[in-house]
Amino acid sequence: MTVSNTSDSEAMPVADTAIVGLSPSRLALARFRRDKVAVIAFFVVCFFVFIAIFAPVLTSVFNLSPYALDRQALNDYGNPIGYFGGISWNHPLGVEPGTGRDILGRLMYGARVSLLIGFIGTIVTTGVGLVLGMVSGLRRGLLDSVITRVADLTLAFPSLLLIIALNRPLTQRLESIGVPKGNFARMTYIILVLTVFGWVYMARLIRGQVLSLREREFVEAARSFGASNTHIVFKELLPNLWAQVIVFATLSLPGYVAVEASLSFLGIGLMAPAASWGTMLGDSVRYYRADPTYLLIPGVTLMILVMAFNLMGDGLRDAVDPKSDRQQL
Amino acid sequence: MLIFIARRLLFALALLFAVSAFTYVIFAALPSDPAALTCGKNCRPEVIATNRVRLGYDKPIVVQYGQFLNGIFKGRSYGVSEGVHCPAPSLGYSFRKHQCVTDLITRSLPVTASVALGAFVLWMLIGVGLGTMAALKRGRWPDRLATGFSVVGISLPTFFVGLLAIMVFVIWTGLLPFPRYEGITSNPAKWFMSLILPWFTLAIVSASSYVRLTRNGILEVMNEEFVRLGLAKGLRRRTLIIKYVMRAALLPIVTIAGLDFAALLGGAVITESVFNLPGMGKLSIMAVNDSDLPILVATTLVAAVFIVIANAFVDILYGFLDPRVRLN
Amino acid sequence: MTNTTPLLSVRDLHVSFKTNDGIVKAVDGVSFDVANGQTMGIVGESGSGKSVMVSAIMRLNFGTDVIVSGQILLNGIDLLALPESEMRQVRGRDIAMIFQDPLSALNPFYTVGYQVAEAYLVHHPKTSKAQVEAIVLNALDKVGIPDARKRMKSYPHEFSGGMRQRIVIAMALINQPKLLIADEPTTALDVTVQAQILELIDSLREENNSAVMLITHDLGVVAETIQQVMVMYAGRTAEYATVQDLFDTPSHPYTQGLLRAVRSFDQSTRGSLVSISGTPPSLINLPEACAFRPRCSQEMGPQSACATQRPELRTIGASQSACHLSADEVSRVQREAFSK
Amino acid sequence: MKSRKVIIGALLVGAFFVSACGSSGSGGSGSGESSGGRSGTDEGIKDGGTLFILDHSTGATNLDPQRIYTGADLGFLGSTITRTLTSYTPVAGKAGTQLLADLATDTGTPSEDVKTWSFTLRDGVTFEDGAAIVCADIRYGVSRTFASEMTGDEGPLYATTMLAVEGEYPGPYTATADQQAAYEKAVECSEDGKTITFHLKNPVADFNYTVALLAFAPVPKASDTADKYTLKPVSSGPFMIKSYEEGKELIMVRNPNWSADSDPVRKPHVDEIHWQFGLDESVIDERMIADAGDDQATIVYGGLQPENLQTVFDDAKFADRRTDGFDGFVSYTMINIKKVPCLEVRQAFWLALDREALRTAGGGPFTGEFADSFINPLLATDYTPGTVTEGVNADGTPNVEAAQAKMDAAKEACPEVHKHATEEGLRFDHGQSELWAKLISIWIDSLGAVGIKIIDNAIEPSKYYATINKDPGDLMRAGWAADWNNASTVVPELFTKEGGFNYSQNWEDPAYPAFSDKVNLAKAEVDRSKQATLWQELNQYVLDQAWAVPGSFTKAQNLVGSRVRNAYPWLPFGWYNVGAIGLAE
Repeated sequence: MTVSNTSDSEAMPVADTAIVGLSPSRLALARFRRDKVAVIAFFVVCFFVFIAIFAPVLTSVFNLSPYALDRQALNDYGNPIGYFGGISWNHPLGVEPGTGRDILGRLMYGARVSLLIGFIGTIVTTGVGLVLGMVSGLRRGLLDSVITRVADLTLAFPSLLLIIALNRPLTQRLESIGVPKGNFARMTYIILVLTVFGWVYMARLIRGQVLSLREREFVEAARSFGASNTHIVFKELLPNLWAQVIVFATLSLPGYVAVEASLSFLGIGLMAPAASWGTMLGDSVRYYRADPTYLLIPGVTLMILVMAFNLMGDGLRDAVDPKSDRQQL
Repeated sequence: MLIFIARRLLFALALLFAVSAFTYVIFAALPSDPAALTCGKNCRPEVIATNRVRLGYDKPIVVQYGQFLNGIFKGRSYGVSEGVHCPAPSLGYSFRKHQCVTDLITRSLPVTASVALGAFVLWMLIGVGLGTMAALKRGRWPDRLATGFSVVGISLPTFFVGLLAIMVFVIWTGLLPFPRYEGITSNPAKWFMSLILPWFTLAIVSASSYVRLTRNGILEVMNEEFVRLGLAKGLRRRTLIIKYVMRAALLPIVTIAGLDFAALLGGAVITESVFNLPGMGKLSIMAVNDSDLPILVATTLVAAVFIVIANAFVDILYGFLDPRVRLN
Repeated sequence: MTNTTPLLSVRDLHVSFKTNDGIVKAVDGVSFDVANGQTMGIVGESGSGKSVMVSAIMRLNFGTDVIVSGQILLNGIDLLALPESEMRQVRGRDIAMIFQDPLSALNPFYTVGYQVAEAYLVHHPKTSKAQVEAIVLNALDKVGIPDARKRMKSYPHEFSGGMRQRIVIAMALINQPKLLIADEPTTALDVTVQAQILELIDSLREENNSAVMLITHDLGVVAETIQQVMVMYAGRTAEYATVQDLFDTPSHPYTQGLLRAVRSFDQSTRGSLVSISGTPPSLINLPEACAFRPRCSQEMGPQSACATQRPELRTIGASQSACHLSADEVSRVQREAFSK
Repeated sequence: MKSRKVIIGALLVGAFFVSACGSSGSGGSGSGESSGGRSGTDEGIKDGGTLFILDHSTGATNLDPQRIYTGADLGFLGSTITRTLTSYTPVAGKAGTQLLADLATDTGTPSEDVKTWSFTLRDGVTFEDGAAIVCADIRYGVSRTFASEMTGDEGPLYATTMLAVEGEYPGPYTATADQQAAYEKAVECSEDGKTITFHLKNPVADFNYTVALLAFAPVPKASDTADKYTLKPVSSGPFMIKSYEEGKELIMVRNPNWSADSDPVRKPHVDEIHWQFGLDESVIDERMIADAGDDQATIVYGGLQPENLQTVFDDAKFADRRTDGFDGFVSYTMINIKKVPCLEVRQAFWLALDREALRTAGGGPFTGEFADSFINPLLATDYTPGTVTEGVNADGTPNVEAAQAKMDAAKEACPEVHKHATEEGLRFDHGQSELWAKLISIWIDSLGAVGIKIIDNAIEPSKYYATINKDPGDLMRAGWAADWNNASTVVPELFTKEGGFNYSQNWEDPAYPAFSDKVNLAKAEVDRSKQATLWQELNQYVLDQAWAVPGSFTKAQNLVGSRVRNAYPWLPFGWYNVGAIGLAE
């Protein structure tokens, strides 16, 4: 039986005492650093963030414009000349069939879209979920039951279906109330629906935490000293929640990146000429026989980024919450 | 227990009502003018006006919703002249598809159910199997393999897996025929062949998270004091794993799986798109492209019904399976 | 040491875990004996290796990352050398165990009657249903479960903590084991219930003539029922003595610290709890030195034996102690400690 | 030639048209026409077997004759289940555009003033249930096109514009007795039910071509299920519908009540036709290229994907199975004259647009040849090469210098329009599609080179017309094909105010009245060759005014299974004569 020792209540404290004296965040950091996979994943994420931020610079330095047509790279049928989708010195990852636009350049610009949606979506969703979860947990009573019921209702809807179905009318509605037309409105829509369907999970997590924390001595104590709610939230609760919030956010971010790609694949994400990985994948589907490289490159890139986020999130979770499985013996 | 069930069902019913009203209102309120959407290049105001009346969009939303509900229970006629009648339960009529929405759904549902059922069986086998193996061999190569699979699987978007599968198994190697859905009644062998790829595609992606769930669940239960006590009693390892660990670890997993399965019944949108399966998801996508509101309302509603029912079912099931819930 | 032939004899037991940080020596060369009918106490702070050690005796912690060496002789048979199938026969029949938290020790999915019966059936597989029921009833009666016939069909969550611990005890004693290991059996219980449970254990011990190993971090709780005590610190034996000697003339500074904590708790009002300063050491890469040195009340120079050598267990006064202090120094310290 | 139209500014009708004629271009290297080799002949043909049709779309656009309006459907359903008074000759080449009597005994008898046309029905023509087809069935069928809720987005409107019905007629479902009587006065049936007479508002010299449209097909009133009729229309042809499941399959079997003696047009060979829907386009191509099993007896509704053209046309082994030819469409860009009332800007647009890049993005020369007219060369009588704006490159590449010169001139001549084009930008309406997502950047780039700003307005296909009818932009993409062998179904339809598909608002142009008068003259001209000359002059007039800019004469490519025979491109419809296809051993 391997069950064994891990259950032993004394095994863990022992491991912990090794780095005793460090603050919880330093402690977590130290643990994170030891996790090789997570560190590599972290650097991969940094790499993508770097590329996304400096895409305009990088593409112009290396002459990889994502928009410039290159008729020379195409044959009379509009297919890329050369092997593997026209991989060449000028186009390190080949060109888009039909237009000859550079795929590497488009990937770089696409990283901006993916990461932007990922980050903003995560921040907004986490923020909304955090606030509603705290309100729900602290206030209880009517407000709590309203929030809980709305959460139930939200979860009863088939989210992907609704996201797809409401895409056009809601995007138009957004445009009509003054959100800049085009891709800005589309991105706003995606973030909006991701929030509408995503806040519940965060809110439930936080509500549960708050409910248990509020019974704990330090909160009780603070309350008995007459501490205000604000004080309790910022001084007593948040410091005890941040770790879980960050882990949750990191683990939900890759989900948003993948959702953006899936929506674009279904024709609901961004529209060209803006390059997004999802639109590239959606376009490449038609060429999956004639030019499989064109499908594989954005697909694999997307996979690497999502995987890096997941692994980084796992590492982070293990670091802040060593009781999770990987740290156990 | 009876009270518990009754309360749960009542709640489900209320939720269903809220969901249906909400769905209806969202769709009825949002687009600028559903009647204008029915209009082709010969669009004239009279045509739009006629169509508005035909579709019933000239009435207040509450009335429309009332008619909709009425249609579900009593059937309903659509159109002004020579209207068409859809018997109960009528979920509407699609003037784009020229069919009662209920018929469209009863035709799509078996397809989706076929996809969902096979994928479900596969993903439970793969997910729970690998997850259990990983937990039992924690830290050794089977564990690494399973966790590796799960990380990769979770990171792969469904559509990419599907496209890769077609590329590899159909186009490059020719191991499988071109996917084309065949009803199970008309040709079981073809039905099976046509669904292998969709099943695996869905299963791989879902199984990945079940590997984690199962592995973590089992490890957590293994650390429970009662498992140690069982061991200390002198129970066999196998007895212990099956009777103590699996029973406790799989209960929450089975219930999550029930919810996931129900959600899938509402339409495996992406998988059905990639493999061109005429199921609920594909129906919805087509309806989106056609701005076919009656279908969208109905598919959303049907999907929501599955989720709500599954939720209630799972809760009640939990009541039977977990003695701790019974008292509440 | 006692003169009777020991029931259990542990010799130079080592238990270590492999972790990401290095090897944790949770139990580091512990030896002791338990005689038939005797109650032995093992005392120490959290993290001192008590629980790991008793788990090792039951071989409950034989995972891949655990290294166990030494000897655990039960009636002269080395448990560590037994194949798993035979070890399984030992568990629950020869050695039984009571856990710290009765709330989580019972399987929530089965009735208590079923679980108690299971403990019996594992080792008596061919017993008839009616017989088992009678035995279970009897066992539950004995531990003081009222209305046992009806209550055996209830689930664990329907019982209070104390009742649950009684059920665990019933389970442990149903096969009349020669050795009962009680791992902090009262920690999770109300103070009022604690004494009852300890009394129950003791009376059942007498009835079965079993030996009991009582693990606790609280010296005060056990004073009445225990004959022999082993104090553990950082996986090693700090002091080994009879209860009387330990209380009267503690020879290890750590034991003295513990005792001071107990007494001050008894006497003083709330809030002025005296404890030993500092925290238990990391068990990773422990130096070849006295593990207690950083917290020791005695100033020991960096050149002293304390800083360079691991203290061996030796007789000091009435007890055995692992301390570099000489007997004289010990008695001086004893006087200082208890004259205040 | 021809028939049919569809319009799509590369949109609306889905993948086939998008890929086959989505871009523009002219001249260029072009590809040799390919008529299908052996598959176009009847070599080794044997009666019997099942013909398969693979289709990407999830169902038939329409099966209701009164609602059918695309060439392929008209030809396909006309050759299989729906007979009309007149039909086209079932042969390859130009002879295929010859009119034949079908349900009627001859190709019709006009009155002196060609305002009245009579047709007498053949003996022995029946529906699938054996009931004889009588005048009332045709009259009822035609009346259905008046029901606007039925034809709102679909069928051709010639019946409603040409027939001399007094007062409003809302179609058979809601008409009052008086309205119905008025209609039945315009469409008259003889006592014996054998002769049908159409009374027209204006003279129509070739009305007998009009009735070849399926909108003039018979429908038995008793079987009419209104909106649902499109799911199972009653057959009058050699095949009938056995089952239809959208998203899956439509199965046609032979109609036992059809007799070959009564039908001089149709010569069926196969027993069944299985039309399979919802297949992935790439998969369809893949199967056709592989040519295994049933796929040898298969044709494709749609055409080859551009990315597979190279495979098929670079390899001689496909010579007997592939076709490449013009599909009768002309693609063009309509310019909103109300918003761009400045000839120089319009010409600059023409000069600057990189049609070569657009064509490449759409699949290269196979997508078509750069057009110099709105009248397709297949309309041989009416087509003559047009004179395009000076400086427009024949190879489709932009002439930036000339365009810039025009823009400079525009700055002088019409500064406001110049400002509108360069500062506010021209809003370009087109259907949303993956291909257009690519093409639009070519527009933006090439027009941006001369300072014309393009505002991309991708409209979701289902709302396309609702949107542009309400709020037309500055530019719009479309494609058009004649409804029959007369440019009267092109020039007036596209460029007169009354036309069915005029989005240029050119009646705002001072140059319009002269044009309009001449169109009326041409319409009334009974002498066909004089009429042709007038159409040519009018076409040139439009080119000179640059009300619209022609894109290309589009082409389509197809690949059929190796056992397929008689799959010749049928000129009037731009697809095969499906009902006549047979299979070789």
